[in-house]
Amino acid sequence: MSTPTIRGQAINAAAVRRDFPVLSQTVNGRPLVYLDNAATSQTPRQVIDALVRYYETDNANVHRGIHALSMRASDQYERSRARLALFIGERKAEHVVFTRNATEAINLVAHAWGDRHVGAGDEILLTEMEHHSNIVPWQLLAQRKGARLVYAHIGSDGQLDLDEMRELIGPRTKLVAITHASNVLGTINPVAEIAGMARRVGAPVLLDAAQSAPHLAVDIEALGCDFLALSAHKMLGPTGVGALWAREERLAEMDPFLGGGGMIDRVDEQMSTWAPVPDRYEAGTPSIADAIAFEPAIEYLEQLGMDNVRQHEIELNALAIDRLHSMPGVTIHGPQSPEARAGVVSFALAGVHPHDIATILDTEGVAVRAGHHCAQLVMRRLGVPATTRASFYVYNTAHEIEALVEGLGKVRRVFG
Amino acid sequence: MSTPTIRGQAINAAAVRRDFPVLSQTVNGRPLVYLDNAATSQTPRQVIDALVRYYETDNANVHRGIHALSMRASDQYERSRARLALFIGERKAEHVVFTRNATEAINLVAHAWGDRHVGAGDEILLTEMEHHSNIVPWQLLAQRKGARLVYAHIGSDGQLDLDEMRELIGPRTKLVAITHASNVLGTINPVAEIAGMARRVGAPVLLDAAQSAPHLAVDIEALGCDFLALSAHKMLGPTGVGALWAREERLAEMDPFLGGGGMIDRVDEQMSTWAPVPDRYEAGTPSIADAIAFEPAIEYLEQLGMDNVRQHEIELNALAIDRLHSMPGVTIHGPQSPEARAGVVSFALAGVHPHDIATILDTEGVAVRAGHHCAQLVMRRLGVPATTRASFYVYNTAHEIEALVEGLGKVRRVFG
Amino acid sequence: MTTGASLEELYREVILDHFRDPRNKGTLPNPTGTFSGSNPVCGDEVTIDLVVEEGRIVDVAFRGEGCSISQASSSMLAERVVGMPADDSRKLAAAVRTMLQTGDEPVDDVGDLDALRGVAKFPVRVKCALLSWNVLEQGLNELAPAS
Amino acid sequence: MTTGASLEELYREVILDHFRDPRNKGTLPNPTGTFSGSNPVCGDEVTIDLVVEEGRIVDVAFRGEGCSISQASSSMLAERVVGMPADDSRKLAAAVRTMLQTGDEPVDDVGDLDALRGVAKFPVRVKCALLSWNVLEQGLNELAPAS
Ligand SMILES: Cc1ncc(COP(=O)(O)O)c(C=O)c1O
Ligand SMILES: Cc1ncc(COP(=O)(O)O)c(C=O)c1O
Repeated sequence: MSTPTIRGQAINAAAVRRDFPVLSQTVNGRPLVYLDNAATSQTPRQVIDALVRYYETDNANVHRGIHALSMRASDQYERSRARLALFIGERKAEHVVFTRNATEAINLVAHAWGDRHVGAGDEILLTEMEHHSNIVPWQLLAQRKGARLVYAHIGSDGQLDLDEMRELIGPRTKLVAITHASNVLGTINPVAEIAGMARRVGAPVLLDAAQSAPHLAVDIEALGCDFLALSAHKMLGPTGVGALWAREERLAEMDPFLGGGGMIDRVDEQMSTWAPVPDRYEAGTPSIADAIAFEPAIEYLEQLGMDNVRQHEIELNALAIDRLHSMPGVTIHGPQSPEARAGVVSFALAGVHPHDIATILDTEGVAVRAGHHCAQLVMRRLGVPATTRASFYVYNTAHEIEALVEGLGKVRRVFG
Repeated sequence: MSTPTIRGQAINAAAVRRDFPVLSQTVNGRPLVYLDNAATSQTPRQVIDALVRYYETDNANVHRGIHALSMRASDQYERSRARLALFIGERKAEHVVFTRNATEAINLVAHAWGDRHVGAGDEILLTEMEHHSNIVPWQLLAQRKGARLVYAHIGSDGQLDLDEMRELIGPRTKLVAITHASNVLGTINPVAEIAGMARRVGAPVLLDAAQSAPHLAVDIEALGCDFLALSAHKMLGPTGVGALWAREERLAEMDPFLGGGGMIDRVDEQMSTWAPVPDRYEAGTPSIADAIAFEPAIEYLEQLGMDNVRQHEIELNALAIDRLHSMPGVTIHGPQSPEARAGVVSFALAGVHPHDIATILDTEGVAVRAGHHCAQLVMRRLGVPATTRASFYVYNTAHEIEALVEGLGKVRRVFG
Repeated sequence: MTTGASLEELYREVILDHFRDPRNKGTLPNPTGTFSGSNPVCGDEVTIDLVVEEGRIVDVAFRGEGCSISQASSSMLAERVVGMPADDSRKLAAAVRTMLQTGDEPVDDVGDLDALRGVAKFPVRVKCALLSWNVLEQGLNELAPAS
Repeated sequence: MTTGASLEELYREVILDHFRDPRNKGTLPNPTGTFSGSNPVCGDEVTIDLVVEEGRIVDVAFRGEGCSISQASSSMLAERVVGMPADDSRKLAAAVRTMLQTGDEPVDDVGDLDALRGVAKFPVRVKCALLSWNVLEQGLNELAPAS
């Protein structure tokens, strides 16, 4: 194998890898090549250590306790919230609500904001490239309220058409819910422009940042969105915690959603009054350990620098696109430029179904995802039942892209 | 300090303690005495190890992946579900839905079942001893639907009155939602009898097992309930995961709740069709690591034996009640018999506010909870703003109850 | 994949052959019934046309979308069950299911279908191989209830 | 509690004295305004009656439910601000807040209230001590907007 070169100045992936115990294993006798980062990212030692530290020294329920452990747990929990807020450009920690994941954050908005503000005949504008998690909550809301979903189309270049967007956003538009980056095509959407259009009709913008917050610098002010959803498990953090950020004005116009301990002020038999945000939206015992262990994940990304993360992935994109294009029968879906996409490359190999590709790659230790990627509308737009997706992160290397390409050679041989 | 004796045959707490790293610390220079188990339990080495193992070897998104890590993660996730199902007497694993906590499980029923089956003028029967997590979801449902909440009262003995219950359950009763064990009074409710009454009017019973599943053998068939909610973090498991169990007939009459990835069959622009249970109710990436690490917690409890756990707590109850009664000015809330309660003892000390008690005990290393315990209706029934609560678990010892009593002596001296 | 399973066990020559050159693929002009199924997680879909006369499968055709395993399994099914009494094909389906789930050599003779046995070593692919058999059983239950 | 803080710093004699024997506890017959606040998490509640005339606090009474710290803080507040110009009591409230949050010796002289300084070492109890001061400020903002 010739040693492929990428500039590799942005991130020293070889050094980064040493922080990720999971990466040093072999799978089916071959070194694990983990290229399924858009599904979930791997976890650095620092995050695992934070979980262990929590359970070994500080485990206690938050907020309600006077004793030492409860105070320590509460302090760390709130510190993580503040860190996450700053990570996305928000100084007021209380505008960040911890959820289980991005999906729950979006459902929270659909209920707490949507049920109050969306009515019969209103429109919610989505795009065809949304993940099911940014479609189904709005379908359920639309069904409850008699509203309608309107979809912006994906062009043949894998991009949205801003002119179409401008036409679709009108007086009936009550909400615009779009992804920052597509989990299939990689496409990075022009959020600030779209938010500007939405602002002119007074419609808030919900940004699904599940695929962007892990991979590029996200700043709520520059983006101009009103709500933002993300998941820790896609950005080096643990499973079980995600977040909703909401602008102060929007928080003020939301009803409670999940009811229970911790979100109330006073409970009477028939009705209650509510605690201030963010507690109002965190009913019951939160994912305390996971939320606390999210902080070192954010810290890890900050230390790498989000611009470097982005640059590293552009380099991997460039190499992957180049190498895949050199193989006969490969079609790459989505924008062809490495800069136009997050670190996601979906492709087709003529005559071979993605599940067969994924199974054969797995025997070579290469983990990719095959399927509809929770984006059936994208599959229909592409005219395929499924795609094979390789997605990159800070620890991936040029060698691993070579391993992917070699694995595809084996696929070719089996199905030749 | 004279060595207190309890029979201590049920559980060897000294041996158990060695599995709990958190317990070997000192707080304010004194050995930690953790008596806040009703808020959250501590975590054995076995559970911490399972978390570490997951992140170091198997971390991947479940269900949707063909590669080795995803298969391993999926298998373990489903194995945990099956184990939990058996733990509560259910053989069909798919009747167990993983949630964040008991609170979310109850909210899930309030939306997915309640929105379809509860209408204007209908009644939901609760008890005054419910935790806010089993009150507020029903208030929000009642508000959406024009229904009414009806409350069974707590008698002066801290018990429900079955005759009153019989009167309150009538043709308008659409749901009975009760706690198995009170988190303040410790009261264990006669669920089977109440479920029998509810069955006669065709009303399903939701059982809040947050305080029972950790402490006594729970069997859905013997209890006769229709829904059951619990939290892992109260039963030696990690934070971030809980569960809803539902009877097959009830699952069949529930609508989807949270929408998103993993819970769909086919997604079209305006509407979708749903995956079978349990996936239908697990939108988005679940708390994978936490769910997987829940299994060794259940295994730990099974190995101790739930009857032994119960016996151990009865012994601690007996000792605590006895020693507290020997102190001047102490009132113990709830049933006075050690057998009539889960391992929870709430009390008042004349002339001293519970917060002052908790602060002073903390300086002695003794962690108790002071406040309304998310049960304001209980506080009002008791006529107090707050109580001090000591709650026990498998690792607590007779010595620790002595430490509590000594700490209360110090409280007396400060406020003497 | 269970460590130790090799690709050759999954992609037997006969499977690849059925995948490249599927038998009975298409539609039938006057089916007694048409039955469909899908695996929502992976998106495989299969539709089967059946002509059943007097408890016997007279003709079969299938179409659908899916990986080599689901396509080959459908093709092998179609080739095999034409002309079979419904009850026999039900027994065959049960034998194939057991074989796929256990990896054990089937008690009943399943002929060529034995080539699918290697799928058992790839648990995540078992449902691909099973899909058409589930659809067949569902169709027979409607058209020729077990005698 | 921060390790190293001792109970004596929290439960100063003057605090216990105000707790046992609260000053100005009760209601006023004709208050200019009545203001309430609570700490939902711990259940402490306080209600303050204020008589404000020409920018000066002429009379104060408080009532409520809570721990020794919140009761003593309310009592000390009531005793201290009677007769004070509203602006001065606002400054005092600010000084007490800073003292409670930092544990530093206050720049302005706060008199007896210095006894509350030890609360800063018990962060979870700070809100108990602050409650009545928040209610006072809120009341003054309504009755005697800052000049
Ligand atoms: C009786 C009871 N129900 C419900 C809950 C809520 O549990 P969680 O906060 O884990 O959702 C609790 C926990 O405090 C409880 O004690
Ligand atoms: C674009 C996008 N949105 C939302 C989600 C949902 O994230 P989660 O499953 O963590 O809720 C994903 C994850 O697959 C995603 O890629």
